[in-house]
Amino acid sequence: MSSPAANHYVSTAPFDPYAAEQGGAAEGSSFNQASQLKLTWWRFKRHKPALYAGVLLLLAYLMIVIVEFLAPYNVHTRDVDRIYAPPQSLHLFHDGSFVGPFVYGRIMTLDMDTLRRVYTDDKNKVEKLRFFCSGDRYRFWGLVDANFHLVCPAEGGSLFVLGTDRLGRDVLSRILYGARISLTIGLLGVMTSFVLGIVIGGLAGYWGGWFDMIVQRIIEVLHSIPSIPLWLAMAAIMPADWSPLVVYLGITFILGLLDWTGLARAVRSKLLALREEDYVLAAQMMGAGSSRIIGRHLIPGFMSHLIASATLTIPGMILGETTLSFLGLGLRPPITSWGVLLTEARSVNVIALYPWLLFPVVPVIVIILAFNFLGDGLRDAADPYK
Amino acid sequence: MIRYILWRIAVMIPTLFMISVLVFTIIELPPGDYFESYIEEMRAIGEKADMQQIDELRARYGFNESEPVRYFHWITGFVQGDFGYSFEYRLPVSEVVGDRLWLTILVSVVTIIMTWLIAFPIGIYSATHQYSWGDYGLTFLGLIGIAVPNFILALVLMYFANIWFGTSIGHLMDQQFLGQPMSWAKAKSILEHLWIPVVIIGTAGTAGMVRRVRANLLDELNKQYVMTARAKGLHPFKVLIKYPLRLSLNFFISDIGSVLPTIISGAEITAVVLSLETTGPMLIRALQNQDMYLAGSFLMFLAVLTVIGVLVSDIALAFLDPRIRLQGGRTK
Amino acid sequence: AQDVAREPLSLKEAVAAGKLPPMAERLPKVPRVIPLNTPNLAPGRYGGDVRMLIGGQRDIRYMPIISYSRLIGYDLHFNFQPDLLERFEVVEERIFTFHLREGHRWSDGSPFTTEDFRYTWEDMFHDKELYIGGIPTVFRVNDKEPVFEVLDALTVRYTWEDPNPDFLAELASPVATRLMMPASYLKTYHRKYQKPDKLAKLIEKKGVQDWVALHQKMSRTVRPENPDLPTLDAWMNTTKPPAGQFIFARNPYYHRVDENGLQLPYLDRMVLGVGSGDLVAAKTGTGESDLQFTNLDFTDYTFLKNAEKRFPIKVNLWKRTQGSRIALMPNLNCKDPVWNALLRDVRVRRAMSLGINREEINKAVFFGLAQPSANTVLPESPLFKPEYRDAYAIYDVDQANALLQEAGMVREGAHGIRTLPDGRPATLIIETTGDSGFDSDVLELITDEWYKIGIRVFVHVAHRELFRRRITGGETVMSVWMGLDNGVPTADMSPRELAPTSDEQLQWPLWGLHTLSGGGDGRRADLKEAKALLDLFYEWRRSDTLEERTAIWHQMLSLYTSQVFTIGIVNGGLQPIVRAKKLRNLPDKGLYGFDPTAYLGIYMPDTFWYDEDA
Amino acid sequence: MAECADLLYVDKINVSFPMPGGRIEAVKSFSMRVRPGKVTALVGESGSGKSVLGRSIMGIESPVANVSGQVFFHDPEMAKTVDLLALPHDGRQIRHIRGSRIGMIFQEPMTSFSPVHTVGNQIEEVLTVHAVLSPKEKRARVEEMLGLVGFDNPSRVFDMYPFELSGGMRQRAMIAMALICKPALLIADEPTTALDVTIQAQILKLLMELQEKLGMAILLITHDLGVVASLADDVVVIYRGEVMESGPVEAIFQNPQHAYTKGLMAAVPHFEMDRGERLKPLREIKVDTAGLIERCSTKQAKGDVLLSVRNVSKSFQVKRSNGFFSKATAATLAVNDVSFDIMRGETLGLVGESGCGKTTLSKILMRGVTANHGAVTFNDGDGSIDVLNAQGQALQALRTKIQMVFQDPVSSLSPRMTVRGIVGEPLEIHGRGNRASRLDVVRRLIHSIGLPESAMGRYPHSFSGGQRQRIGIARALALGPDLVICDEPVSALDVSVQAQILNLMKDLKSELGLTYLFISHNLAVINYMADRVAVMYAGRIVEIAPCETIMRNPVHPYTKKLLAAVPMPNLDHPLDFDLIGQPSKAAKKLWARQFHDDGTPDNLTHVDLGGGHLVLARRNVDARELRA
Ligand SMILES: Nc1ncnc2c1ncn2[C@@H]1O[C@H](COP(=O)(O)OP(=O)(O)OP(=O)(O)O)[C@@H](O)[C@H]1O
Ligand SMILES: Nc1ncnc2c1ncn2[C@@H]1O[C@H](COP(=O)(O)OP(=O)(O)OP(=O)(O)O)[C@@H](O)[C@H]1O
Ligand SMILES: [Mg+2]
Ligand SMILES: [Mg+2]
Repeated sequence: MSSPAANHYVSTAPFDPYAAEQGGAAEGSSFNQASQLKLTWWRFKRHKPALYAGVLLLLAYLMIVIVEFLAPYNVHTRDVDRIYAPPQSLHLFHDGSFVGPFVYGRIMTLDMDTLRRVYTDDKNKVEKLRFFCSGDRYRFWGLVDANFHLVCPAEGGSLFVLGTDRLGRDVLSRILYGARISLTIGLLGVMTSFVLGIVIGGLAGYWGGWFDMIVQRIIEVLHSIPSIPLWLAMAAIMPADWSPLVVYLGITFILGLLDWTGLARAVRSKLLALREEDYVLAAQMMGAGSSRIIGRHLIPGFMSHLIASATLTIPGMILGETTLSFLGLGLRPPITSWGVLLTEARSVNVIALYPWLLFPVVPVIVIILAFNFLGDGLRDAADPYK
Repeated sequence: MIRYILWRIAVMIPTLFMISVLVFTIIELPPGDYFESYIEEMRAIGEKADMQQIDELRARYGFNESEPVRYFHWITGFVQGDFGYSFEYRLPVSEVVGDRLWLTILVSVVTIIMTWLIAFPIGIYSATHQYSWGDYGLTFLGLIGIAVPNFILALVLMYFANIWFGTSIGHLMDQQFLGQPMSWAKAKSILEHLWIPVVIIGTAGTAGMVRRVRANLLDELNKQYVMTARAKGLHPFKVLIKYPLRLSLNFFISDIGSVLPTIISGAEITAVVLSLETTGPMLIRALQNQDMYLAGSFLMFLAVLTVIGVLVSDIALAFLDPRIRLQGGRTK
Repeated sequence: AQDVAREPLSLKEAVAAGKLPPMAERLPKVPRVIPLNTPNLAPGRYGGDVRMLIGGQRDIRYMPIISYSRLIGYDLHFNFQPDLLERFEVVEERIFTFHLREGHRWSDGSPFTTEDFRYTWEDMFHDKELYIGGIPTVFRVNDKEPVFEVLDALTVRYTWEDPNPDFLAELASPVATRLMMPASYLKTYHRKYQKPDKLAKLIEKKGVQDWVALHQKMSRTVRPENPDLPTLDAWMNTTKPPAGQFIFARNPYYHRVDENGLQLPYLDRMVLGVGSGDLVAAKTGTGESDLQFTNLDFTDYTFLKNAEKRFPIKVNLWKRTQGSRIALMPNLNCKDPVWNALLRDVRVRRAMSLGINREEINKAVFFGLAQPSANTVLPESPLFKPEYRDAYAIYDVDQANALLQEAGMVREGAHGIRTLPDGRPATLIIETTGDSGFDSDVLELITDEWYKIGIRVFVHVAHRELFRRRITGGETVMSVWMGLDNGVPTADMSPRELAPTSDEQLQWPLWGLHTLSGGGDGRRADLKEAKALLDLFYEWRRSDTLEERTAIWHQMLSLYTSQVFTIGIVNGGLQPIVRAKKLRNLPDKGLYGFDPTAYLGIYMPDTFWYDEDA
Repeated sequence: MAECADLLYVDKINVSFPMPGGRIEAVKSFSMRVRPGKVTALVGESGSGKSVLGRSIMGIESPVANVSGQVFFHDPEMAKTVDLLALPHDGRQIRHIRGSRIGMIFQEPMTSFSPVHTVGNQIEEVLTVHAVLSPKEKRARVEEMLGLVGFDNPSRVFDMYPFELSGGMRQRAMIAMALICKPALLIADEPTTALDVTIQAQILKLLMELQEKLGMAILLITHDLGVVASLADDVVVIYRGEVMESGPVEAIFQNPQHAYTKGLMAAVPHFEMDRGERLKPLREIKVDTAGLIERCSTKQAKGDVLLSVRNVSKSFQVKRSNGFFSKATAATLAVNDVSFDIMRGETLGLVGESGCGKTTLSKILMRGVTANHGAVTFNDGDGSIDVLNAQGQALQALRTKIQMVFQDPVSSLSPRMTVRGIVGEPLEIHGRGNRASRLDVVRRLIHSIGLPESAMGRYPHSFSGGQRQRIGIARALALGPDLVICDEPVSALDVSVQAQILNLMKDLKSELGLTYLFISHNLAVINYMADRVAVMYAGRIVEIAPCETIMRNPVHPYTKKLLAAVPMPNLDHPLDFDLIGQPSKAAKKLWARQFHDDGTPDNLTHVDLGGGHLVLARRNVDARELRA
């Protein structure tokens, strides 16, 4: 077939007009039966970083169920003889021989000149870690008393892998306990704001006209009220006998109720453009209702932005109380969260003298990265062009 | 379009009225008034307050009148350009703001411009090079910026800027230039200090913008018109800028309305931590002390900016995408 | 020429140019001579600025406090001493005669005479518009005003019917009531002396509503916001607010000299940088402050001490004068009837006090450097006795438990939460303003300790205004505040803090209000011991010998501590004071507090100077 | 290897797309050549890889595709042969070739433009990239080109946005864009599908001229064998990504060898067909029409009026790109006082010039566009519904009874829904059946339009133009409506699949009594499908009559011209471009006086010629005068 066009060429390959279209899954395979959700899930699974991120998050959420067991200490355990102890490093070998994971014992001296506690390792004292051991007492989920831990310090020894804070509490344990609140509460506000933002913004963008006019004015009004005076006002009117947790929950929720405006405007603007697409017209002509058109046709076209926004709001959700605590409204001890831990680290003293107290930013970063990769994976899985 | 704009401006009046009522209510909401906070301030360092004198002050400033009356006084004054009186500073509100306004605008505008200048190229890069090392790396950096609370970042930066460059801690200039008229040395000192707040306020915003640009751009990159543009022989970069980028800007345009007020209000918390001579800390203090006319007038000013910003952003939207009909309902 | 050479550098030019009279003419005939030849002090040299950091514009109010120029002030041993006055006489604690220094001038050069007293008394206090409610309450004794007389250009006299033993202490207090204002300056703003059209113009110019506001604005002394207002302090403000930096320049007419005849202050200027309070420690640690005592906390000490190596600063620890650095205030006026009854029961208060492990708190929060103590006077006070300090301030859980059991807060077994007489579990909400960083730490420790005596504690943080309001309203059962303001009293100082005399006393705000308002408001104290304290206080006011007063003080202290009306935790807490290394005459050890030391006031910052050789 | 005589030599190119559970081999070891100055037609079944091939040659296939092989392009201007696929991706060299040396007309003109830039701006850009001209010159060039492709008012179109143009107008704009730089090779992917035959002729004439004048070669991808016959020099027949037969046009048309080619030839509808005759698709798909769609039995006798349209008008205000302060421009009267009836069970064909308002009219009937005035009544025997004002329940009922196949298959399918979702959506909305039964219906619909089952899990963008069009048809049929409005339903289908679809529609009509409003440019298709035909011109219906009458005895000059412009898939009847290729404005001038309104629309009325034959003419003219 040296010159196929010049002269008359006829293919001699067998010809079957009824052959199914090439490629894709075979007839009747599960791919054909699968709903869009399932397809998305399959595609998601191929996205490895997202999958790992998802697994990590899953583990993190599982972990917060059993923090009491995982943490070497109880959150409230403090030791005035071990205040501001720097992290202890784990060792495996002592004097050249294998001992298993252990830490060296610590000696604290008071430096009366600088009023600093000085810790030195006592190389003779090998404090071997214990695993699946009984240690600090705790009340599991506030219900059952127990003292079973994954890892405990040696009897009479200490195990401060990430050091201790100003009351001699184990930073690692506090971080673990803090995850419980950090990974849950703020979610409420974020979810409220997202649901409202998408629904209201969606309707305003799709319906347009009068509804949009009114919604936009409401947004203007809400937007004009900066959050800070609102927090202050709210803190002032919250009943005093509410526990800080409930107050925080309330504030988060109300903030969620007010925070949807930005998202709503983004959704609305996008839908104002998308609603002019033919497929929307097609759906209208099929008799689809507003909710269906918004939910099935329009919002998916804006999903990437929504996912990105959601993953970006998550740090806000985890660290929300740090801002609040600037105004004296955040969570407070004895409640522990990452935000509380970081707020406590809010001084030059910490940066200059006790930098390990800044460690809680690490889990925050990890969680945020994980959410972000998860979001990326979801985005791609929902992207038809991938 | 002109009719639409006029109509929108007309609607602003009732909107602003509602906002003013709300603002007034919110600053009235916390119990007590400025004088009570004033007494507490005095007590905090041990001073005794002369209750009698304070009662007099209270009467002078109409705090024994009912709230609607006070609202009325305030809002009528506001409309006439009299923004009220700051108890804390014992000055008319307009005089209190003074220099701070310009510094705030400086910090905000520089931050916003930096944010855009950095975020857009990076956003475009990570959208077009999705899952490249660059994408991962920049995402990672940006997310760190988001994950570390601003105040910690502020402290760390300040501390190390001091140790490494000897930049004095906090403020927008060295202490000796505070309150001085502008000079070269002062300008230089401002520039030396400016980068810290810009970096701190900018990081979170930049990273957020990068992610959003990336997400929106990814959605547009596969559209047919991109292929058409490529078929014309356009440089890929030009293709990107002219077509998908413009279409992906929708989210950005819809949000520029809120940029306007932030230029004035600034990032309050960071400004407090860094002790910047901007309006943000002043606003917070005014709110905390219930210096209500200062706070109220400030908030109203922001509200006016917000409302204008929303209008601007709507008009910009209509320009960005001619399909958008701002007025009509869902069908043509 | 000789004279000009002795002038401070910053004034030399003006003096040489004749714009300013030479020092000899600026000083009063009889200036106050400050002896500086003690082991720790030294006469100094002129010159230099001191940079200080303040946490907000309002904190320029520290300047008049630390300048501490009073008609009469305390010396280092808390004895009264004429300062602005040349001398004074007191008869029967009733008749106070004040002699001014001849040739004494305000900072604008106008003479300081009895006219200034008259103006203040007649044209200010007795002006129905300026002082709607009449003269300030401190002048009233048993609701009667004194008779004010101008004896001559340099002598005034205040005469009460009944003794007013507080009067001198009031004049010596950190924020004293001003008996004299610069009349010649203020008359410009007074309706009586100013033409109405001129006044109207001034009102317009200053953006105020009427002349009253104008006068008030121009005459503010607590916060020296008006740079034009003449002062008698060592430094006068030269910056008009709002500003990021306030410069206080030397008052060329200041009335104190050192023994070499050099007019004080030595330092030319005090430069106050305004910033966020949170940054003060950090900035001080980078050598940006030459004299810092505000906005520093004990916890900053290590950081500051480390900074000594890199910056020419020196960090000292002073002892705070509060009766207790932090104290729990059971609200005897709380509304909850059950808690009210319990708190009125001294056994409960004692048990609570016994249930606190003060050693641990001291160790954890104060590095073991404070003193576990009840809320009472410090050893620095002549009234100190160890038994006051230790009254129920030891850690004794068993005794505490026993006392609570007796008082009707029972529990089954040795653990768990007690039940209140009405069957509720004994949960106690402690309110705090959360202002100081360690409040929550201490409360956390107390929470744990009290759990051992069967009381569950919740901490609630309230805004300051709200905090007071709730306490006065009886909604708060217990709160956290500082202990006695003045922990180093002498018998001459009023024991009012120990008796219900003010609504600021968080343990009995209503009783205090009752006394304060002369019975018009609040409730009469109906607890025997509180009444006894009040009676003792009245007795003190009537007494006129030192012995009598000392005896009354001791009775009150003993009653107050044994009744544990407030639960002190530790006192004598330390306060870091940072100074530039070369700044002399600021002692390394000192007492730090508002009352009676006026922060640095009694250490006389006008005698501080830069020793360039150091 | 490549002979220098070839302008383009495609050597064993392979293109495949990864898919969940496998991959799609769109083009398999495909070779062909394009001679300089000649027209090579690429014909083949829908989904056989033609467009993919075109895009791959340009190097703009989406990045997920795996492309291998070689494409040699011998640019006569540079006298150098380059392998297009080996050039750096989006590099300078290939960019220079794109747009300037090789122009491309995309198959989907509707979506190929950016919605937010004006048409002029987007066309002009090609010049900006490849030529050094002043803005004025550029505008002049663009306007000239727009005029050449048949726009009456090029400068107005220049400033219009793509969404303001009709399908055909956009396609012409696309053509203008591809031709503006006078390329050496034009890849024209279905360049005339959205054009009525008169404009099509005009465009083909333009292409011929350019080809002659500039020696431009054309790779013409088309389904219309008539166009192939009129234009092509060589023909390549492609089937499932492979060459079946290739050779000179004469050889292929007169002596088709391959079974596939023969089948294609046989499937073409033509005018000589009997009304009852069925088209012969390549593969007959047996469809159980009765079970295919759920439908209540016909309640109304055939012949009653199902939909009556009275005096409907619609005008559009054009958005201006140059600032919002400029004066509003004159409105376009897209539909102008249109009245007609559709009887139950009949197929009304609607033909007309590109941009004459057909789509707008059909959207009005669907309530997709609000008419300025007029009335539309729908009556299926359950009582009449006022279509333009129906609300709530009535509207919802209407939505099940009237369905539409959109002219633009790309934009009318939600890009983020799988085919299964798209086709099943109407069922879901109206709560028909349960999940399983819906899935079953969808599967059968997919099967009946000739797509494999694996299509169900794919997204619309991954289909070929014809496949998408069929998905749209399946969706419209899913509910079993009374009336289906088909806007160019088969324009993107090759003759064989077209035959299959037309047969399906016909079967549904005869067995279930569906009624169609059938908009098409392909008169042969209209002839095959329609019972009556309405001819539209500039917003008005100019002639309406039973199908035979129109085909045999057209009265209106536009109708006549239309019929004359139909290209025949027969080498013996080439189009006379000189006769029919003139612009419609010019042609209109030649109309007889009685068809002109002389500026006053009221002058014209529908004159009844008997037998349901109405024609738009002067009020007082005699029927005989018209026939003359
Ligand atoms: N992006 C894609 N992803 C997956 N499959 C694709 C993609 N683009 C095209 N295909 C598949 O490749 C095959 C060839 O498509 P192509 O568009 O070239 O067909 P065509 O010959 O142009 O058909 P038509 O005449 O209907 O336009 C089709 O089966 C189609 O489903
Ligand atoms: N949204 C719109 N804005 C302005 N003008 C429009 C709009 N939609 C259509 N038009 C104009 O209305 C006229 C009729 O368009 P319509 O789409 O109905 O034509 P058509 O008959 O379907 O043509 P084609 O066969 O090319 O698809 C055209 O001149 C077009 O420019
Ligand atoms: Mg195609
Ligand atoms: Mg059309």
